[in-house]
Amino acid sequence: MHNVYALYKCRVLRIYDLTDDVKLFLFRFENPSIAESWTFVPGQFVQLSIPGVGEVPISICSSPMKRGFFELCIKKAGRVTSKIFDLKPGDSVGVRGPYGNGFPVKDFEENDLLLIAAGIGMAPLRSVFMYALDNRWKFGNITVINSARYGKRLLFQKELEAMRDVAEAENIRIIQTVTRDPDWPGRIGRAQEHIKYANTRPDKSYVCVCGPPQIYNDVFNKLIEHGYDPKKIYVTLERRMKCGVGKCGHCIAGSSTFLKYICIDGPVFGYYDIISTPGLI
Amino acid sequence: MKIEREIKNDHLARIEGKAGVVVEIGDEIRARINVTEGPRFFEILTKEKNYEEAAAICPRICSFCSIPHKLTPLEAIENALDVEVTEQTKLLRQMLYFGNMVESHALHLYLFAIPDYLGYHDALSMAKEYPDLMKNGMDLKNFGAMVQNIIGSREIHPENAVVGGFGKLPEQHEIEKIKKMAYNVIDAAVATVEFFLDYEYPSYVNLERNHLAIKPHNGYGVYGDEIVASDGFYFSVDKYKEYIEEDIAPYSFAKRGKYKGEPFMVGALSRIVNNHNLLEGKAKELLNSHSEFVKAENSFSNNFCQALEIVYFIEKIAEMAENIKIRKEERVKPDKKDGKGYAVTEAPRGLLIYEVEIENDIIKYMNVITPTAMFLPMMEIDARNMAEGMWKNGYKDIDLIGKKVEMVIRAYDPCISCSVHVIRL
Amino acid sequence: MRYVKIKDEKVYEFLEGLKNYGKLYAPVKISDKFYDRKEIDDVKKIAFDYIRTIMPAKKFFIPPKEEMFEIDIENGEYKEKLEEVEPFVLFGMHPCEIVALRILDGIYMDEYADIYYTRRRKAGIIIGLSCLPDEYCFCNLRRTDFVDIGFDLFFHELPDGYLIRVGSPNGHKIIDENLDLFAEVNQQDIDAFREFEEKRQRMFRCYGSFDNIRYLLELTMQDKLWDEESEKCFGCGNCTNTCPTCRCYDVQDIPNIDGKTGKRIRFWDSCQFRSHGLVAGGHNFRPTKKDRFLNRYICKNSYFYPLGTSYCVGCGNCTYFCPANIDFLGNLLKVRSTAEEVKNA
Amino acid sequence: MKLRIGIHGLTSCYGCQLRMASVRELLEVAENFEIAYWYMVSSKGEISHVDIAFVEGSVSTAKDEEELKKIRENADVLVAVGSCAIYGGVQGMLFGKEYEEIFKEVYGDNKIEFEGRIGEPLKKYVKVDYNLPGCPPEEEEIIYYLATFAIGSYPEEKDYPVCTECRRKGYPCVLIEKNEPCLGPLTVAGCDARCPGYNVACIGCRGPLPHGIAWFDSLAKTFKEKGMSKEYIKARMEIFGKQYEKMDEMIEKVFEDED
Repeated sequence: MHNVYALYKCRVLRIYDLTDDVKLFLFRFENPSIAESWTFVPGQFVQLSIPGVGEVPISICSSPMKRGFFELCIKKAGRVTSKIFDLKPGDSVGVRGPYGNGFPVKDFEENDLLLIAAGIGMAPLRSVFMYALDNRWKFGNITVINSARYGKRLLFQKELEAMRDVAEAENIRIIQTVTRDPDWPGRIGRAQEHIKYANTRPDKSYVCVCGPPQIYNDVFNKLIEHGYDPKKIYVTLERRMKCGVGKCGHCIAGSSTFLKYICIDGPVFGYYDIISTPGLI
Repeated sequence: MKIEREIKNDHLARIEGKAGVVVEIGDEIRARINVTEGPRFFEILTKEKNYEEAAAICPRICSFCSIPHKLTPLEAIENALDVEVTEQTKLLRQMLYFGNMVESHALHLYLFAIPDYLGYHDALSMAKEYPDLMKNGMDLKNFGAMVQNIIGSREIHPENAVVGGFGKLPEQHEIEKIKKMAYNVIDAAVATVEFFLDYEYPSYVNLERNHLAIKPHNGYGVYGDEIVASDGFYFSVDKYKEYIEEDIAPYSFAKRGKYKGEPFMVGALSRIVNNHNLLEGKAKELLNSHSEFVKAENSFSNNFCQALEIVYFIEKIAEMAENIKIRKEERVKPDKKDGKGYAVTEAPRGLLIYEVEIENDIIKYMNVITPTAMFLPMMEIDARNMAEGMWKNGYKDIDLIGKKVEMVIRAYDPCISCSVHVIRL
Repeated sequence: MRYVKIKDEKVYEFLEGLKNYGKLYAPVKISDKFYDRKEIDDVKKIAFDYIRTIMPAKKFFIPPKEEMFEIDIENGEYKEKLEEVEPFVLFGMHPCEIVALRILDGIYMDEYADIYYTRRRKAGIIIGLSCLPDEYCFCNLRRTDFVDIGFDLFFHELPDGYLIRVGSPNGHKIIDENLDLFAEVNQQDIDAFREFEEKRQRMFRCYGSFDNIRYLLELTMQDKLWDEESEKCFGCGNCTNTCPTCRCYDVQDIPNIDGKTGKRIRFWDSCQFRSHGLVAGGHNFRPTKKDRFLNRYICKNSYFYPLGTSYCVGCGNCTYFCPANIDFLGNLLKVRSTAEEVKNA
Repeated sequence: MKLRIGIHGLTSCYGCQLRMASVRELLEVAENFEIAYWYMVSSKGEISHVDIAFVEGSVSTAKDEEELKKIRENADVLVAVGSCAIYGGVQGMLFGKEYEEIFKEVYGDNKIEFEGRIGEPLKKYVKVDYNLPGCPPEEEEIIYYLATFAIGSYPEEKDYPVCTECRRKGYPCVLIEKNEPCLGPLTVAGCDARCPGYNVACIGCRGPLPHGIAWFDSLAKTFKEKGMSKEYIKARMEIFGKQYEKMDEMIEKVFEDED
């Protein structure tokens, strides 16, 4: 019988500094056949273990179209992630997954796509974005709103900035905005304040939102105000899952009529899931 | 006095608690032990507490002798409230106490004292070159710890011993385990005695002194009601204030004991001096064949006596474990709520006295007099004599003198944490 | 269903014989008030009249603490640690506990089956035993007072022995291999069985339907009741630890002092603990004691859809073993569902 | 790479150090660690730069404070070991009283040249990075702390009570069954509920739970319902909890109506 908690050894290929406390890690499964066959849906997560220290759930931030490797964007926030920061190329970690329900990217096809990220929320949305870029012909207009408190905290800021002009020609709009940085030369204000600048058509759009729990209500209100269809709004949530497969109970949220496991019912939820399930955000 | 040389050690290593030593060498030679361990006021901490809680606080006086600091107040409280515990409780408590003796002596000898004899800074480095010797020490220590774990719930701050008996009695198979282990470690105990046969005591510290010890209820035990002195005098524990008095030195948070106005000694040596005829078995044989190592006038003899006691207590534990058949019995609950009680026992370092007054289950007065406080002035005299003897005999190496002075202090096995709790004025 | 009868004088022989099928565990008295399931040496020590054990039967399948992996830190590897699982028999399982195990099965043996749980589950023989409720029991409201499946054998008390329902191939095997211990069920036994069941039904503290409690609970989450009740709570987790369906666990890597090896362990956790709702970076989804307190009410009263039953099986353990005397059923009744308390029960 | 560690005792019973000295692994597997100073065990070394300093005891003299500050300055990581270091220990019970009065009661009009004070936890004087609770700490936890440091990580501190371990062990509850004043519900876990396992009510020796989740008020209320007096409850809870923020206040609240 297979042990669902068994880990596969992955090697760190490269490490990039994204901000002062976020790094991007490029991994490859050591076993070549797993490396080639392993795939996922944007929005899914893996459980990453540092031997002797512990395990954490991390959402995948690369495109599933790129076979053989995957990227994780990790913020230094606790015991395990601190230790992940000490990793060097060539080091190995344990990985299992992917887990959870990703974004319904098949449903997104032939629609516009609006991605709204705050802070570390850009990590899972980048996977959706990269997937859409890899399948550009399947999607309509695309807007990415990337926000953070400070310019230096914007995830993938350089990557997004570099493609901005070319992207605009492809009907892809990149909006990067900060809330508390007087030195920032670009846009100022919270993510939702920039929804009006998106190139996406509210009646033909799917929206993905990810950020700290406190931003959601404001973003939802603004989206609905602009005419976006609540049925087509998705978010991806975070919990400290210990198992990833609906056993450990750490990600249970909700009320007595709508009890949800973030790990197996999510981490991607629709707008109506959120408003009928107290405690989800 | 003009001080020519000074030996100063602010923080003596390898003792329990914090103390320093200063030796001043001039026209005369002076020594003093600075007890810098902070005062903890246990007599006040236990006041206005229910006796059960008070008995749980007392062991925290000292980890090395937490069993004595549990069992002695228990006895004082039981005496105050006229609680007569069962024979089984008495036996198990003795076993528990003996287990502490073995562990405490083993720790003191192997971790603190023996590195001096072999010229090491610590047991860790000594262990590398004397692994067998160190193994003996650890085996003995572990045996003592095991007895305390089984009967007392743990080796430091045992919570299982309570007023009237025990929370939970040990299982018979655990007693069997103690017995088996006792026979396994007896050779290590004998080897410890033999270790000291290679060493002579420095004669500089020879000095006639009084030794105080308990007059045990039975055998070479730790429980009793009377205290005997090597001058032939004896008195009952409730008269302790008449014969043991204390003064305070400005350099010490510990008070300092005097017997009939003179410094005196307590501890393993004092017990052997006063009660040697009560020893039995291998310990008695070893004493008889090496009686020259028991020198009442030389405190270094204390280490040999500790080793001898380890042998005795292990044999005694084995014997008790052999005979005891655990039967289920409940704790004895006191009928009384008020009373005054005393208890004296022999802690590893010597006499330990507790006095309590209880009103309506609440401790109104508690007094603790610890062995280290009793022998502190004597230890100071010996330390001074050591320095003087060496200096006058031409040793000018201050470091060496310092080391020897430390050795004198360690020979006593002082327990500084204990020492800062003494007779209240 | 197959029914057989065992007479009182054969019961101990049967129990002794159960040891042939694995280690026998059954309820025994462990203190003045409490019972727990222990390995049985002397079958005469089994407590047939126990109502609840301090540790629920989940301990046999998800131990309070277990090692999952050995870790080779130097080489970055986790080696699966699977201890030998020997067959065992749990005698004396009440209906609520059997349902609880089925709920755990649904969680632990779904598409991501937990190997540690599954192996133990397969090694365990479950023998039920009928019971009479005390004032803490409300399995009738949860409709877990009678079980059709989830056991190998089920013993129903009769005046002179037990009526046994056979619930699985393993159950049949045990009966067949000990046929001389059993008798046919006769009319008198059927009457006695019916009488017992009627008597049992009359003894419950409450009657009525509890199915709507989850809606009512949601609608009254802002009530002052929850402030008052959570104020009493110690947050000690006794309710979840003694709950037969609470199965939250935590996982920890424990390195050895050599820094080269270690182990990954898991152990019972509780939503009543502060760290349960904590995420990296310090945000807590249940920051207050009240949040955590309510979470349990919500979780227990929600439905486990595969079985169509709430996660709470009405065993009353959380109330009985609450050191702060918080009455779980009492609080639910205050929410005023259509269940009614019999005042003079 | 060897970790340099220092072990130090301020005013205490030396039990935490004794417990550490009894950890066979620490003495035997010394290759991971280099002990820079440990007065209780070695006459070599003095307070110097270390990766991790373990400090037991409470600050009860001016000298304690001076030493502690020196240790802190020289240590990358400082671990408070045991109840004295974390909450002031049993001597911390005198918190709030006048040192001079207490001194006088025990020492009379005598003067001592060292400055003493009421025992206080380390955190009142220096930054403490981690707490290793216990009176004394358990061997398993000492090893766990050392081992996590050895692999370049740090320990996860427990934030659940002794009660939980008691249930995990399957011991009968002395609070429910015998109405004994067990402090298990508010005492930080780690001892595997040793005392309840011996039918002895927990006295709270490991100290109250961290992060403000030691509910003295709720427990006091339950004790009160069992017929215990305010004085008694307070006296018991303060043995190891006196310097827990708001302990007195929480107990007072429960008895407010009566006063």
